[in-house]
Amino acid sequence: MEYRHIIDSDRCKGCGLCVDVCPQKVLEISCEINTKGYFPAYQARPEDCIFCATCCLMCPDVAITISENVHDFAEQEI
Amino acid sequence: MSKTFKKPECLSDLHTHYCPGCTHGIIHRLVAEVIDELGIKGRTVGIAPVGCAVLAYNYFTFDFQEAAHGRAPAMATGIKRVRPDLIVFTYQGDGDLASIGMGEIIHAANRGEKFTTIFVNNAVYGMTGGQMAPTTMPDQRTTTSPFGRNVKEVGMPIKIAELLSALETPGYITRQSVVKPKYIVRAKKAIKKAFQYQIEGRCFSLVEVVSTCPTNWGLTPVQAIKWAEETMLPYYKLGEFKVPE
Amino acid sequence: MEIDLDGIVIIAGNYGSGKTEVSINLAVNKKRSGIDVCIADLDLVNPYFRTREVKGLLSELGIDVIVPPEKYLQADLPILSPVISGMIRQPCGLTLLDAGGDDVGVNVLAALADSLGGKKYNMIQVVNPFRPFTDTVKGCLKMRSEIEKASKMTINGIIGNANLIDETSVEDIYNGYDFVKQLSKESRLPLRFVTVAAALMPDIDTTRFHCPVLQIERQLVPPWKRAVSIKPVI
Amino acid sequence: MGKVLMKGNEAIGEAAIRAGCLNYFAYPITPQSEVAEYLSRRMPEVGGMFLQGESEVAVSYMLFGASACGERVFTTSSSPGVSLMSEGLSYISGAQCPAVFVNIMRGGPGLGGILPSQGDYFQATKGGGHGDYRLLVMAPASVQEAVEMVMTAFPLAEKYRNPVMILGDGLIGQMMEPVEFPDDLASEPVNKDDWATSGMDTRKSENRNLVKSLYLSSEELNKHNLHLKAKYDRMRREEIRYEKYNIDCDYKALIVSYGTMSRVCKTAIDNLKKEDFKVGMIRPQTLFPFPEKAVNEAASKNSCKIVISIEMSMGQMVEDVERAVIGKRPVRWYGKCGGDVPTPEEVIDVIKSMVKEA
Repeated sequence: MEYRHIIDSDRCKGCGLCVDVCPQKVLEISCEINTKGYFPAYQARPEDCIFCATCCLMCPDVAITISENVHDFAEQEI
Repeated sequence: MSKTFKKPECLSDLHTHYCPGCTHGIIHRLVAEVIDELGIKGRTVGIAPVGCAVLAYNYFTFDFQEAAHGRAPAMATGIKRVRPDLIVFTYQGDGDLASIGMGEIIHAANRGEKFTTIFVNNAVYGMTGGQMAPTTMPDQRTTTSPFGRNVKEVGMPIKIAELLSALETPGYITRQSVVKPKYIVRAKKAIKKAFQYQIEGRCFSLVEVVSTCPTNWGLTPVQAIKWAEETMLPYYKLGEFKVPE
Repeated sequence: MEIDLDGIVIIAGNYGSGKTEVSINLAVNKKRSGIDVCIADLDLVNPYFRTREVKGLLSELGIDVIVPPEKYLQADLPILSPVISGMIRQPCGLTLLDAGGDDVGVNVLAALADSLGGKKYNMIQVVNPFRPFTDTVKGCLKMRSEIEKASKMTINGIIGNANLIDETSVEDIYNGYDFVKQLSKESRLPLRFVTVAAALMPDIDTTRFHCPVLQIERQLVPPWKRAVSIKPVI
Repeated sequence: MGKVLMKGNEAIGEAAIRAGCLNYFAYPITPQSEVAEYLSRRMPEVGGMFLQGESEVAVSYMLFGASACGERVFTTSSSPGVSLMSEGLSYISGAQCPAVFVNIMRGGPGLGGILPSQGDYFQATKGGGHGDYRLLVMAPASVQEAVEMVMTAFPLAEKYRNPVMILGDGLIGQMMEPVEFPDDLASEPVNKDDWATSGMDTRKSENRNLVKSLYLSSEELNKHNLHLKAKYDRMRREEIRYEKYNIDCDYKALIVSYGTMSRVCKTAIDNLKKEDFKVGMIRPQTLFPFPEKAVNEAASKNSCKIVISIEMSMGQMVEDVERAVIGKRPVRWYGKCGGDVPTPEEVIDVIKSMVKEA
């Protein structure tokens, strides 16, 4: 099964809780500002992601999703 | 187990007004997930408090009422007494529930009203700007306890879960937290259990959730979850305090 | 027919059955026939229209009226005058205890058990079939058993007090009489008397009744009405 | 069903049931506790619901919650209790929920006393709670009228999505009068699907409903308040009720009085008539909206020298009477409170001396 880890950068408030709890240290806070004026989290090392969803669990803003349907997300990203 | 993760249906698309790292968002999501999973969206009525979660009604996609400060348990009582078929929950903070609404919550719990209360304890008044709450920790600085909570003058923080579990009326009373992923998993289970007790018409249920307020605590979100863990959790012990027989 | 009642008489009944008005008029009636009368206001539950409102008038007639101390007369407090137990221990010709309404109103009697112990008394239930909860025989019997339970005493008679105050018709009085007659039969409690408002008296054929009639000169009236003036006892 | 003899408080409770309201939350307070006592027996007989709340504050929100999910609901209290409910009244009005409140007034301020009074006129008609809200206020003068007003109150509350208050004084609650319950005043609750939080399944709707009184933007809040004002203006056009008494003669004085006080005034007017001293009366049955036009017209009669507001309060309604008369005639006040109800004789003396001075 193939999974996708997506951070909706405009939903993200850059609180960094996901960065703190990621067991693989995949995430970091970006230097680029989002439309709301926050510096969002991003996957600095996506290859290390094990899709454990710990970051999703901790995110207060439901900004992170994990999908197994690649096509759905391709559409959403447009 | 599926590894996918997405926003629950009961949560609206709106971005919340909460500060970065505020754990209200996590608790909202858990409640929404539970209502999704139980399939009760069409008969659920939520009650928003006065406090930071005053706009909670914007973030859910089912019927909602907005209460005055502390009065949510009375409104929930009103609904459940005239429409016992509805699933009703109040979402209240520590100023709302443990201070101005103490009378309402104790009597609702003692009557065994069959609704669910999600009680968010972050040891401070959020909405009004960081004043001392009944649950503020000893020596914790707030805008109305600038030298730290002086327990000799204002007493010790109130432990709501313990207080309510002292009532003889059967109920489900538990304290959970969302400051660590493993706590979040447990908190969701507790919230689900609380709603299930309600659906079965068994008892009043309350889930106290130890959470954070980085902005008013003057900490970063990550420092805040650590402060909650180190300072609050030893005092506010997690666990089930009362389970109906 | 004379009303045959003396000694300790407790007037009980449901809320608004007319206990107080009956008590006042019974007191006056007995006083007129030369019997010493004292009356105690035991109504601790009703805030308005109590015996205490007509204390002055009854005192003028030479009737002893026991009410709570003057300063508490209009208080929202359940005050039981200590004089009451004394008056029970040494009753006069007719000692009337005007109890409060329903089972709640007679609770106080249980508190007087020590004084009443071993004494002979009559506890009588006032019934107005135009009142809710006592508009059926069944309702009256239920009220009776609730009163007996709360007071720990036994009811041994009935007073028929059928009325719609100013709107009472002759027909209402006759129907009310038939009702209490039936109640008396089913409960096996004697019908002690029925009441008729003074103004209606001329239109009533009292030979229709097989019990005494107490004429009611209404005293407990709202402020825009005048009470029926009671002539002094000679 | 024929007439029954009922205490005002019992009749009020029964009237709500007959109107189709089977939900009652309350907290005991003299002189209206008989409503709760009556309904605690009666509600189980009709499959209704009675709950004694922990305080009047809580009770007002029980009403709010129940009403907000679309059910008919009412409560009764007396002055100090209504003060506590005023917070809820403000929220319920702001959230536009229908509910019926009965205030059997006792003397105040503070604990005051338990005897009849009309001291809550301002509280009822001018608001009591915070913000720009109004209650539709009806004042019965007899037990029968209390029954009819309670029964009318439910459809009115639903028509305006606003609380309706029945303002009676202690005597209305405590006295006994024969009553009849008119069948034609019974009414079914209206459909509330467009706003009530009755559960989406109940409405078979995909859209959720939200009941709230919070408006964060000033523009929205102003708009909301203008909407409320438009409702209150509509009440002023459509709901004014009053009784004229002895108004077809050339009266020297016009009395304005309501509730128990108006019955004393009627006796006074009748007695004065025997002396050929003519006095007219307007008895407001709605206190908000106040019958301004009727009072103004009655005051304008050539023969009328003076308008007297007679109240069991220290001069509250007189302010509305003055507003209505707009300086056309001198307006005076007479009143007593705390249970000391003026007698017909006192009222006669007052009228005579005020007419003489005018």
